Amino acid sequence: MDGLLSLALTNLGSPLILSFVLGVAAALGRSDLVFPEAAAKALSIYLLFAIGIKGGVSVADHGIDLRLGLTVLAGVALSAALPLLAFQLLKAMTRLDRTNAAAVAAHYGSISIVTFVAGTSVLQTAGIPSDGFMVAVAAAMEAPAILSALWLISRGGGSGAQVDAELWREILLNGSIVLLIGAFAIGIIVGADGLAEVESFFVAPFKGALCLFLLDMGLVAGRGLRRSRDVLTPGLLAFGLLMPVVGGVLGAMAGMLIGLPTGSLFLLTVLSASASYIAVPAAMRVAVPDADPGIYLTLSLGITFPFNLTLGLPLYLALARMLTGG
Amino acid sequence: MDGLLSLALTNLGSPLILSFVLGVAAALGRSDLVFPEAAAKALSIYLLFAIGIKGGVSVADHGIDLRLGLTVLAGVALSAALPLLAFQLLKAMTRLDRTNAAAVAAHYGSISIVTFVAGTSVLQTAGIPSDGFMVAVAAAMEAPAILSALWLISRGGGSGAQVDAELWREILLNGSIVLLIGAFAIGIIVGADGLAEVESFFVAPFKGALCLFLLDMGLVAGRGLRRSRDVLTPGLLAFGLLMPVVGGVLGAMAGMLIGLPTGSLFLLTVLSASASYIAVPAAMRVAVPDADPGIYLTLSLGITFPFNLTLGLPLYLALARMLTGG
Amino acid sequence: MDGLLSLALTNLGSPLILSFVLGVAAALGRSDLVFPEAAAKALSIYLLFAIGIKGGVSVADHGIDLRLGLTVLAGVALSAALPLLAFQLLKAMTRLDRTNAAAVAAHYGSISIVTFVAGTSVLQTAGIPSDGFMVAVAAAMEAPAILSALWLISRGGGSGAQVDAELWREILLNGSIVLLIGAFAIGIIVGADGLAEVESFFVAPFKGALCLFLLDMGLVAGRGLRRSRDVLTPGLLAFGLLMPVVGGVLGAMAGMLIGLPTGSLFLLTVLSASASYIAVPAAMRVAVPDADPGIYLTLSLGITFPFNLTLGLPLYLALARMLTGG
Amino acid sequence: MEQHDAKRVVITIETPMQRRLLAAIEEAGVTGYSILPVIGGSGRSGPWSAEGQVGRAGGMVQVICIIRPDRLDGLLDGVFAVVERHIGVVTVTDCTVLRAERF
Amino acid sequence: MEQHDAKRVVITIETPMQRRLLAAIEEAGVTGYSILPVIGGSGRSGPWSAEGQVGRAGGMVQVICIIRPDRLDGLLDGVFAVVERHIGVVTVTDCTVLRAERF
Amino acid sequence: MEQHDAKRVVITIETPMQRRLLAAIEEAGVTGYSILPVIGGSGRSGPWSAEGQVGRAGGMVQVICIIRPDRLDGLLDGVFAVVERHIGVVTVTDCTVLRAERF
Ligand SMILES: Nc1ncnc2c1ncn2[C@@H]1O[C@H](COP(=O)(O)O)[C@@H](O)[C@H]1O
Ligand SMILES: Nc1ncnc2c1ncn2[C@@H]1O[C@H](COP(=O)(O)O)[C@@H](O)[C@H]1O
Ligand SMILES: Nc1ncnc2c1ncn2[C@@H]1O[C@H](COP(=O)(O)O)[C@@H](O)[C@H]1O
Ligand code: NA
Ligand code: NA
Ligand code: NA
Repeated sequence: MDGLLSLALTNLGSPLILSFVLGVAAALGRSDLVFPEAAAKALSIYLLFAIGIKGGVSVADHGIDLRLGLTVLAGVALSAALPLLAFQLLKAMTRLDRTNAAAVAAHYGSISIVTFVAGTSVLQTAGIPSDGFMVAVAAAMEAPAILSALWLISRGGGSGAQVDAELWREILLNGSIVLLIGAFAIGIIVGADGLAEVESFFVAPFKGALCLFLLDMGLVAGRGLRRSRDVLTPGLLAFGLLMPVVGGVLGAMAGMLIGLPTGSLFLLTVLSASASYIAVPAAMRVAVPDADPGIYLTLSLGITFPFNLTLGLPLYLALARMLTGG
Repeated sequence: MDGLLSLALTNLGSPLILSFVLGVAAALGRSDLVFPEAAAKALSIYLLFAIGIKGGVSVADHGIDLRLGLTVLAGVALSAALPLLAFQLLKAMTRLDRTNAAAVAAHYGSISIVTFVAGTSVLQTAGIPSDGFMVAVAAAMEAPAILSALWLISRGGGSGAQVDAELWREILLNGSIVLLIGAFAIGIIVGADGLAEVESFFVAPFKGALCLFLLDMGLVAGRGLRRSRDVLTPGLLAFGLLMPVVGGVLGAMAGMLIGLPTGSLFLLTVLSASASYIAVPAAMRVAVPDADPGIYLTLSLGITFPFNLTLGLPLYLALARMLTGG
Repeated sequence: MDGLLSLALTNLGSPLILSFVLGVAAALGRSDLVFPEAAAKALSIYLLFAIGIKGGVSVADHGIDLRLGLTVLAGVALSAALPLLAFQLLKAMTRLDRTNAAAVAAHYGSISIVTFVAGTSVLQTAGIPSDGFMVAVAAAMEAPAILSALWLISRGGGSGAQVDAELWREILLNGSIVLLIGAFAIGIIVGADGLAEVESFFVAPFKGALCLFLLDMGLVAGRGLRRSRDVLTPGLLAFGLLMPVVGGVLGAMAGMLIGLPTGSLFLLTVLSASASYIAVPAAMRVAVPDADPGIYLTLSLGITFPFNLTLGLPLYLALARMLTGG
Repeated sequence: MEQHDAKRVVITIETPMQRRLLAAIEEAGVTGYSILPVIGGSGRSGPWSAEGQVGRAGGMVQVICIIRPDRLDGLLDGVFAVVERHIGVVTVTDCTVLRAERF
Repeated sequence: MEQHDAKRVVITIETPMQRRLLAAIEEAGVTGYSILPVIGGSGRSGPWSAEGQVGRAGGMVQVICIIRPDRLDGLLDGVFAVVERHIGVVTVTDCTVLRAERF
Repeated sequence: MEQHDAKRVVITIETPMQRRLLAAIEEAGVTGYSILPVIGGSGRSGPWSAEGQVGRAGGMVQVICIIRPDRLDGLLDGVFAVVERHIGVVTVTDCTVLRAERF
């Protein structure tokens, strides 16, 4: 327990988390500090490309084994199953109607790539290795949750969700997935030699760039919180803090079953615990326009993301270490 | 005097100043070279964060002493007093009415953070250390000048300035101050170890990034000059070149009184000599809409900023060395 | 021939080319992956500045000789002559009218700076040195082609092109030229010592930044192709693949005449082979509004640029090596 | 300068729906439109700003169609089918244009 | 498609005054508006362009309110109090809207 | 609030022609205009989007002039001379303005 506390403090005292806290504070204090939208998008392209190529190179180095396939399968299963669980929890803990509950649930089955990136950063600081293919697992977990949520809605009858082939294409070929998987493939092809050529752009400055990105995420999360205070009932707040832990524990158990080593088990835990705030909201706006973005964005971006970043990550790492004895 | 000349030449031949000159030349030649607004904002966030965190780490390393408090106080006093002096000079040298004169004066009490950053770069090249807390002094000098100017205007009667609590919050929590102080605090918390993690993003590429930023500043200054040629009377021009020197000398004298070492005394000189072109203009547009931005922006950005960057910096360094024997 | 194949494969397997391919694939698959316009512009400013300053420093190191003047002259001559050749080819191979044929021809006399940058990157990987002044040659080749094209149009009578002094100023002082030549001059002034100060910004991360830029170029080229499929007749397609090779061979021959060493001869080949898609299209929109941008942009950006980047570069390097025995 | 009557239809809509709106516009036989960025706003679903977004889900755009008056009904029918269940504002203004042959 | 009369009020104003303008609009009981970026312009105080700025002092935005005709006077009074001493242009155009219940 | 009749002229034009258009506008004696970015669109020359561009050749901007009605003809003549051979759309709308003395 002592180790957990010191782990949490180390995490809270890292430049990454402090940058995020600065952003939240600036937004809550209504400072006019803003990050240009284009810069935030460019930074996220950089981060996705960097993490993808590094993952691919690591796979090229260590080869592919059965674990990869099993972990991707586990990720897809978690992404599809977690919304059903989240839906039940929401029904029990809040007064959301079916449509809104399903929309929120979709976010918790899917993943937050920034939380994942922060997780790899925590591993790096702690000196724990992880499998490069976890990047592919992250990409695979983005979409299945949406399917589950749409099924939940359609089961309830009513006007239902508007889903067409075009929407599926948009979800499956959304920018983040294409970039992540594309850079991953590039990493596999070019290997360590190719990475060396671009190392001083994609590897060395990575953590600093992540600081600025988290500063912006803090601004966004803080602004979102300020605007949606009214939306947040105690029940929703409790869900936003409980669900990531529940999801994380299930992810960790799946990792145990597959026999993942500490680092990768930690990352699967993080993915399961994290909630989407980019791909899923866009899909929900198109397919379930009646669901209120104020609810699902506030929860995933304003509550769960900060929780995971600050307290969740050390907690999940302690869990992963305990389970694997690592 | 010979040393001064060679110092000036070294400064003028640095990539930083040449980038600025290139920008001015491109703008005066009406090239369509433009720097996207979003990129300029992102660069300035990067520079402020980098300089803030480095200052904080340096304070964490060397501890806090009485000097910090005294220098912040001196900065605040300079920022509040310089506008009064500038106002008298403007009354004597130009035909500006009270409102415009006060608005211009506010800019010269406040500071230009880019000039400050260029100053730290000059120190680094010359191998002279400075106190990390000068970043906090810079932040503390942004706002008091605005108060003095508003007092000058209200004293004159007339329709007066429109100042409310909201404006004060905007001034005190403006993006640059929040970022600078926030990154400074992060630097104090994470210390040298934390900085090491993000060094290859915030430290190593710093000067190169500053080159591009100064290129953009040159474009902006050049374009401003082209547009406002008519505004510039000989009196205004003379003020724009004289006032920074006067302010700088007063800043240097304050530094002597406190007993600052060469590097920090130089930076206090630079801060006193520099004129605002971000925070103060925004405040003036809200509080003193009758003042003509063409006048104060042309002076601070078109005349004083280039003067400080090219000739001022070596001059102030020679002065600081002379005064401290450093 | 075996060497050529392995060269081509090395080139195709580099992170640079794979990033471009990823962009094309994402665009053809209609992913919503987009690069913010501002980020693309900022990246291109970075790349132009970096390549300019490095070229200048290299000239400062090696001194200027007759070769520089001769090569610039050769470049200007090639830029002016290639459109005439391209025009004849277009008349023979396609059904374009005089106006459209001349507009297309202008693009092939002018150059693509990104292809040039990719060429320097190929040289660097291959460990082959080149003259720093090739940057100046690139800048000199941008505009003459426009003159030739306008002459071709005016010779044909009709409503003709609308060219005024203002347009000439715009062409000659366009952002890329000013930046390239300006940074080149800065490099000459600051020399190797000055470059050392900004090396970790402009030199080390260069290739990685180029990856992201080529990713965006891929997105742009792919999107362009998707939109203009109808425009592309077999004749045009053949021209877009043949003309760069013809231009490249002429460039290589000119390089032989001057006695350029392998690296520089290769770069002159690349410049001659490449087609403009920034400066010339803008000039054509103003001066020759009747010409269809769908045709010239599709050809230069959608066909010739990808061809040069993937197959052209290794081909031209093999040619340069063969001709110079390097 | 000769001017001709036309209608200026402005549709403010969420970015995720942009592609579908443009498809509907084209299906209604209208091939001319311009898209302007919207950086913030407020409505029944509260205020938002482009800087407060991470994804594109929350952003909006303004699509402007200049059309011949007789095409108005067809366009509005097509647009309404898309906008109906979504947030979005549609306004129509009378205007005149030069070069009527282009619309 | 049924259309209803409305007013389209467009206010071009300096960015530093944006927050105050929106407060005035809301005080006038109008909760619907959209904000568009302005990247340059010219007026009595001469030409400017977003690229020629370092701070936000010089930029402008365009705030568009679609309102029911009977709300016009209240809105204009509130807007005018903010714009009065500041640079800024206010125009009002007649338009029609779908879904009048939203305004 | 007193309002005065005015004309709202909106010109959508390619970025490379912007400088020339503004010169023509000023030559027609009009010194007030605002420039808005256009991020995409479609017309007789097909669809385009700002993200699909490398250079500025393909982009467009929207120039808005609010003028007194009696200046309309002069402005349109000047604008038309620039737009004539180029792509671009010109619309004119009736509007009212506050502070007529400014136009
Ligand atoms: N009356 C209005 N005038 C202008 N824009 C509006 C208006 N109502 C809504 N909008 C825009 O449409 C968005 C969504 O509106 P709503 O569906 O009412 O939340 C707002 O955020 C505004 O950008
Ligand atoms: N007549 C006008 N039409 C359109 N925009 C205008 C007009 N007059 C002023 N503006 C805009 O308002 C800004 C300030 O105008 P002014 O206060 O006249 O300097 C200008 O830079 C333009 O962006
Ligand atoms: N009817 C229209 N309504 C709005 N914008 C248009 C219209 N026609 C053309 N445009 C804009 O003008 C550009 C060029 O049009 P065009 O010359 O017809 O290809 C288009 O890409 C649109 O941005
Ligand atoms: Na999850
Ligand atoms: Na000062
Ligand atoms: Na060429």
